[in-house]
Amino acid sequence: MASIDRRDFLKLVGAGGVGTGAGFMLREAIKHPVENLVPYPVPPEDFSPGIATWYNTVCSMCSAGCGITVRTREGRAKKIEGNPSHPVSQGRLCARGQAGLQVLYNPDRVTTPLQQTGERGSGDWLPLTWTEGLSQISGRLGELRSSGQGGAVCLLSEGQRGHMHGLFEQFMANIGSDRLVYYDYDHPHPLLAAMNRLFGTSELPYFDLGNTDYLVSFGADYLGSWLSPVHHGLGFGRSRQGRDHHRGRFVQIEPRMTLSGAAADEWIAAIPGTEGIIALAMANRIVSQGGYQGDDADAWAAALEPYSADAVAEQTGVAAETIARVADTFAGTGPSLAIGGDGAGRHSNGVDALTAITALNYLAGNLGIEGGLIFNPEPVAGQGAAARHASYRSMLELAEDAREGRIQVLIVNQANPVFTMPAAAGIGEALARIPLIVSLSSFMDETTAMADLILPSHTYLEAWGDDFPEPGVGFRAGAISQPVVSPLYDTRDTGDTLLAVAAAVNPDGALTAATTEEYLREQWRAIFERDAPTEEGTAQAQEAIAAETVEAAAEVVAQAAPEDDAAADAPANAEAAVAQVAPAEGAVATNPDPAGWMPDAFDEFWNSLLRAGVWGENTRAEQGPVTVDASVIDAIGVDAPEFAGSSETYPFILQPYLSLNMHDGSGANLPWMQELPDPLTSVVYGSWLEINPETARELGLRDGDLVDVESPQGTISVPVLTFPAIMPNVVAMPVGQGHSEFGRYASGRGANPIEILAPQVEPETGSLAWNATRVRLNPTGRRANLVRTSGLSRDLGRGIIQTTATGEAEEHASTKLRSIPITVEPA
Amino acid sequence: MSFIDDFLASWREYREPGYYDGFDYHWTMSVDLDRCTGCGACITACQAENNIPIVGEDAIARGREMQWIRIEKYWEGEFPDVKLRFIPMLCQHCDAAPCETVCPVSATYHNQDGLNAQVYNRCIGTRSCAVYCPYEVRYFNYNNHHWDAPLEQQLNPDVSVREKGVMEKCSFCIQRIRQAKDVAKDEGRRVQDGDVQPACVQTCPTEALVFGDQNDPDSRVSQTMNDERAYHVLEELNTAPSVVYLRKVETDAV
Amino acid sequence: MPSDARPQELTYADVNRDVVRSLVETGSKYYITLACSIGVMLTCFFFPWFYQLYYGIGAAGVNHPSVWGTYLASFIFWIGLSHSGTLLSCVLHITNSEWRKAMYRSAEAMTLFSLCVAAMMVMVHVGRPWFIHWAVPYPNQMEMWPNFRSPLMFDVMAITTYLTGSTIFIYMGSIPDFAAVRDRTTGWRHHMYVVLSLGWRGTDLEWHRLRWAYTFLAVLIIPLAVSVHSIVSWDFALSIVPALHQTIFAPYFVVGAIYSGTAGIVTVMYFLRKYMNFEQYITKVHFDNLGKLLLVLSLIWTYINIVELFTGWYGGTSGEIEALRYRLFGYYAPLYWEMILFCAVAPLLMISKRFRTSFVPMLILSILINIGMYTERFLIVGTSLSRQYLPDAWGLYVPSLVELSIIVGSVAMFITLFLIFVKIFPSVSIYEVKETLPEPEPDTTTGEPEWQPTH
Amino acid sequence: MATHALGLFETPSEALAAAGELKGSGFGQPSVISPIPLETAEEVLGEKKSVIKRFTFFGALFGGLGGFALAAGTAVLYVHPTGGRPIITWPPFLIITYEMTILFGILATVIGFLVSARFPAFRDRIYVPEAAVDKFAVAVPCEDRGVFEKAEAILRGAGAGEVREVTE
Repeated sequence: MASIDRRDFLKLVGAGGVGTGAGFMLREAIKHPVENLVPYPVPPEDFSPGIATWYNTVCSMCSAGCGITVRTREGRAKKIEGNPSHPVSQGRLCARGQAGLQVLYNPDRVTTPLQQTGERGSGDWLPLTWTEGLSQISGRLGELRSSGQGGAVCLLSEGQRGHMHGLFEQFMANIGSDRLVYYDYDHPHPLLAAMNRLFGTSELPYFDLGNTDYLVSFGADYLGSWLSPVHHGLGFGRSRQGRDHHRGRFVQIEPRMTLSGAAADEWIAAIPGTEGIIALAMANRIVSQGGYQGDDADAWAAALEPYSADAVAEQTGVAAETIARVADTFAGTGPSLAIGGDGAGRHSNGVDALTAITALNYLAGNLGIEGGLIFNPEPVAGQGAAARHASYRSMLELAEDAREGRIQVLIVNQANPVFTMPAAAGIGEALARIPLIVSLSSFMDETTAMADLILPSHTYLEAWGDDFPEPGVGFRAGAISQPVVSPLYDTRDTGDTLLAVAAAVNPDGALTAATTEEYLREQWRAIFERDAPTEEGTAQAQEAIAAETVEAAAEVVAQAAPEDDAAADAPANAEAAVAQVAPAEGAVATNPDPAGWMPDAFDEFWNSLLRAGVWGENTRAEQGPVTVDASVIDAIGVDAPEFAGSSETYPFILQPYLSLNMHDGSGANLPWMQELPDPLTSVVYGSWLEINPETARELGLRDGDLVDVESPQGTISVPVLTFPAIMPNVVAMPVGQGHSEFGRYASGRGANPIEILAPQVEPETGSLAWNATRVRLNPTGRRANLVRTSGLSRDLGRGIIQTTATGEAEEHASTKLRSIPITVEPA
Repeated sequence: MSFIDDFLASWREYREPGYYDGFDYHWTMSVDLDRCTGCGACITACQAENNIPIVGEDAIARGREMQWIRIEKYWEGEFPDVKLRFIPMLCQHCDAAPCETVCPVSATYHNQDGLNAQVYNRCIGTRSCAVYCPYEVRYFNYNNHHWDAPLEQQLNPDVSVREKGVMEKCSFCIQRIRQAKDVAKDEGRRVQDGDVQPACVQTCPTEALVFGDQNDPDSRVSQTMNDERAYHVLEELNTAPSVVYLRKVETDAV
Repeated sequence: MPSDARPQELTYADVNRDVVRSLVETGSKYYITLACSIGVMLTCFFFPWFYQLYYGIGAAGVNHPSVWGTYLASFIFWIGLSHSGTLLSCVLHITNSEWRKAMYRSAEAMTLFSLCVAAMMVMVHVGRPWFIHWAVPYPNQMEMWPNFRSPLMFDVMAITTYLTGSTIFIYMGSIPDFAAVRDRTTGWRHHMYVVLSLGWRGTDLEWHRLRWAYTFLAVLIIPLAVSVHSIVSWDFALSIVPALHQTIFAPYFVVGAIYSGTAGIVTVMYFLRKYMNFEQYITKVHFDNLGKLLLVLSLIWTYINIVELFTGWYGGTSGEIEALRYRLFGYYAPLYWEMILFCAVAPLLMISKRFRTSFVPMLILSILINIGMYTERFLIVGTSLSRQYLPDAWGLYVPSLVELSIIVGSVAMFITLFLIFVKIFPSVSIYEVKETLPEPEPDTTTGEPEWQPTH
Repeated sequence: MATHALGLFETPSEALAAAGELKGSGFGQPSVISPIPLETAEEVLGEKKSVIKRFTFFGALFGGLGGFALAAGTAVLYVHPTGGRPIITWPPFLIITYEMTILFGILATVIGFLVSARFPAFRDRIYVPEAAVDKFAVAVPCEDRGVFEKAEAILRGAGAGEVREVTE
């Protein structure tokens, strides 16, 4: 054994120390975070570990009302799929629907009732118990009601449908107020007005894209954000390639290419606001060429006389030949379909334009036929909801009432007008005058941030509800929305909150249900009893009812997709869907004493309804011959659009469009939506201003240059992005970003174009003409971080996306896909 | 000399270039470009199903997006005669995959279902597979990813969460395939057409994506492969992809 | 003493004295330099690397299309630098070049240490270096073996072999010198050299065996060295990335490697000569010859570059053209033209003998060449990967601070290793230098040895 | 314990001449200890045969076969189809084979060198440190004193500056 002296010892200790230190650092550098595996000593009753449970419910990420199926594992929601039995979604879902899970599991939810202790907007929140919170609001409402000022209570909510609308109405009746206001930025007021004017109906029609042969869309981004994108997508796919040797063709007329424009076979750039004029020119062509042979053809010809293709060519920016060609094809192809959407409807001439566009369907004989425009029957529940939808003008009235002190209490439910209304409306300042603002929202959005009291609601995956989709699918259909997980936080079902408040304020009122679930059951019992077979109680009858529900769902699917391959399998699909949700049965059968339980027929119906998630009536609306009133025909015409701001000072027309990801901004707090590249620009996490490349070159702007977009009403800063498919005098910007509140993912990101919109309204409906603001661009000389996921979006002749022309199948037969033998003789 | 015979027999077997004729299943996807609208539902569906992390704005700005399926877009022409075409790009599960041969540790290989499998635990992060992949559909974990609580409660327990230094890519939702195979095995049958769909296929609103077994001549995907519009992206590279694209139909005058 | 011819007064004993002096006499300058280089190595290499281990490869600038970055460029660079040493030494040994003898030891050391640094770069490059051993074929509990079809596995095998071969080659050539040094030293050094010299005496039998073994090794190592850089090139060329998938890549890399390695030798020679007092050993002859070699190599390298451009352009596929366009005129175009200037244009100066025999200009040129060659490697990695088949997936790769720091740190690591080497290995071969001296004349004896025999 | 006569010479030619003379005078095999390899030693002391080349050859052969066996064997042991290649893929495996050939060739050469030159040898052997500098020593085994003197005479006659008696 060698002797070690002190020096050696110290050296060794030093070396060892350094080595250990380095090793420790290395170890620290590469180690995994510790995670604990939590066993289930007492397994919960309502699920089996390792087995997925599926619950059917309804998506509420937008107003389309898709049926969804949520996969849960160990009591947690894992994945959302479309409900295959639901007629709207038919097993499909859009990106926003998929991201619903991040609404549920959003880190920025309001987790408990809160009271504002500082000034409004100061963000000093004091957590409360529900008892305290409810007693605060009930106390105030009780005071108002007893003093006969119940009418000073306003409930401002996102749009409600079905029996939830009924609940809201009854709640307001209980309080003694008529101020129930629904506010959605994109509520289709102009389209409803146009439908009403032409056909006297107050329902949105069903556009049967799946069976149409020729679709002309005037600014309707039917695949992106317009009405029911998933269902339109289904129709689009089936029309395109779902039918044997029979491919539907799509035309899009709009100033800036939307997702639907990109999908279209032909994209026609038109000057903003002139879509209706183009439609009239098409109508003129159809009538003058004898394409319309109705009794009132002369009236039409007279009304359309000023709108010849040649006359409007310059005004609309669309060549007369193009208009004539599209019109001829439209009239000569059957069934064809003309739809007009937000792009055309959000102008000063919006209702006139949509009337003109919808009238094309009348002239081409597309009403009530497959592949055309089908009228929807009145929904089973929720009548009158449409009347509650506030337009921009009625919101201004509300604001005025608030300023005048006519509103004492404002209850806000998920609506966010502070974000989705122009600054010019002054809504924020008006709301600030209201003495008490109570928010039922799940998130701290801009409007909720102004509240005095927050009574947070469940998200839709924790809550009860039901839905009768609008636009419907041509027949009556509905779906139940049920909780798929137990509530994450100390939040409440909106309905439960309202019921509790109503009970406290007016114990003798008509609202007697204790919970939303109970309320819904009672409402559905009415539907059941209307439809139920007479003899009840026998096992056979129960089975029949259950089977009937399934069958109805199956028929619904079959009907919605009559020509698709999948249609034949639809009943099987529906059955499979029910089979799939079978494990959920344990979760919904809540009878405490199974042995002594004799389910009545309604229980059976209710259970199978929950399982299938969908209910339908296999009936179409009775469709007599449709006539258009002579006065309507006489009055038909579209004025030139009016824009706020002069074209000299403000050379560009701003087109704020609903973002596919964020919609009207309600999706901005979902990280998946922030991270989903915008389809047309590949931008993530931000706002941008689309501008024609040629215009950008003239202005000396490059991608990412920050410009101030100045309208007569204000200025926002946003980076420029050249966009090849936009008219030179138009700039476009997505709505959705620019939140000042709304959680970590949304706040302080991008800019909100709604902010600078001029208060330009469509005169008939009073809805905001959001495409009618002119702006100018002031380069700031600064650059902004424009994050995109794409490189070069030109394929340089590499044939990455190959195309073929219809009717050239023989030519391509030779290049048919070979099963490539693996000829890589080694390496 | 049975030993020599055995030797020669196995030698011949191991010298067989394809080695794929005997796939149990040959999972294949077809993408109808005439139906695809580029809406991106597949991207989010995939992100939800496969625990794909939220990488954040900074990471994407540095080119580190993490989406197993992405929509590539290509403009054609200039205003006003301009077209925008989309193509979903995901792992092509090539039968002659360049990425497989380059991995020094066999972290990626071809499995008996014709899938290009990625074994996360085996990966040492040389990233050469991503270089060799001409479709650029392999994504690397540049760092550990974090889910703000309670977002992690959404994570799919059937799919592992990948750590830093590991390559990942589309698996055709192998966890779903596995489950379908288990069910089929319990029932003593083969997996039938329609039994299994990856998340992207399931959600696609326009039904542009079709998934199935190429070995089954009656499956929908086999039929689409016989469509005259079928082609492979970068066919000239002879990677024998398992993703088939159907040409977009474009008519000039409507 | 700058003169062409070796001074006549240099004797065998002088050689021993000078070399031993270089080993045992250590000035404070040496320690300061060593401390600095160790300091730089720790702060610029290990600290950022540990950070990267903690954070993940994301600490580097690599991204989606360009998943490879400067680490791999550094890897090729160091492998390339390793090429001249042993390879040149072997070739010159076999062709019996006299001028090789004074410089080959340090050239081989360069090989060895740049290989070590290259191996470290692999560790830095991979995402999970704690599992790097999975790339080594050894029986394991997982019953998993590496994939021998992978070009990266070729790398593992080739570099292991090359490292082993180079180590053995430099060691075997040093055995007689260890023996010579053994007799002059005391203390721990003596014990070390006793072991290292294996009991070498210098008998005719031992010399004979050494010569044979050495020659065999040289013969084996030449093709090995060629294969090593060919294989490194195949990491790229066996991919189907446009501008990387090139048949010419293997010779291109080999030539490039020898080129940068030779330039590296010039650099090292300069510093050895200047700071280790080997003026009498490393002379203008060496710089002249190395200069000629460099000139030839630069011409071949330029030629291959032109061929690469031409074939790429002539091929005319969109992928190749775009890759070329990006390299020549894209984001990194300034670097490309810098490379051309440093590696193709500047070396033409060496046509002049006066230039070749001027030490400082040669030093500067040699450093420029290596900067240019590093740029070449960077461009290969950094520009090709960002321009592949799908334009929508194109991107831009910019190295991060961590990467730049690690590049600096790796140079410091090389210097550190080299500084340690010069104090352990006789950095000029004693016996081979003696071979070049005239045989001792009877009247030039040095008399009694000044050392004490140790056994 | 053999005694050796060891003469120190200034020049290699003297030393070689002495060695030649010793060899010619019936002494045992003389060995020349020199600071540099002497090309002409073999001419004087007779040709030497080395076994190193056999080591190299068989080492390389082993490496080559082993290399291929390693690549092919492990591929077969755990079948992992990649890239549509056969399981036993010739060309890449040949590269492995090539590298292993060289690796084992080198290793065997080293072993051959060590064996044939009888290294490592840490016991005391005939050695003069001067021979590592600039002296050339000739050593020849001597059974007894008489033989030593005879050898010494020859050595001195050939020009040895110094003759030592060393034992091994």
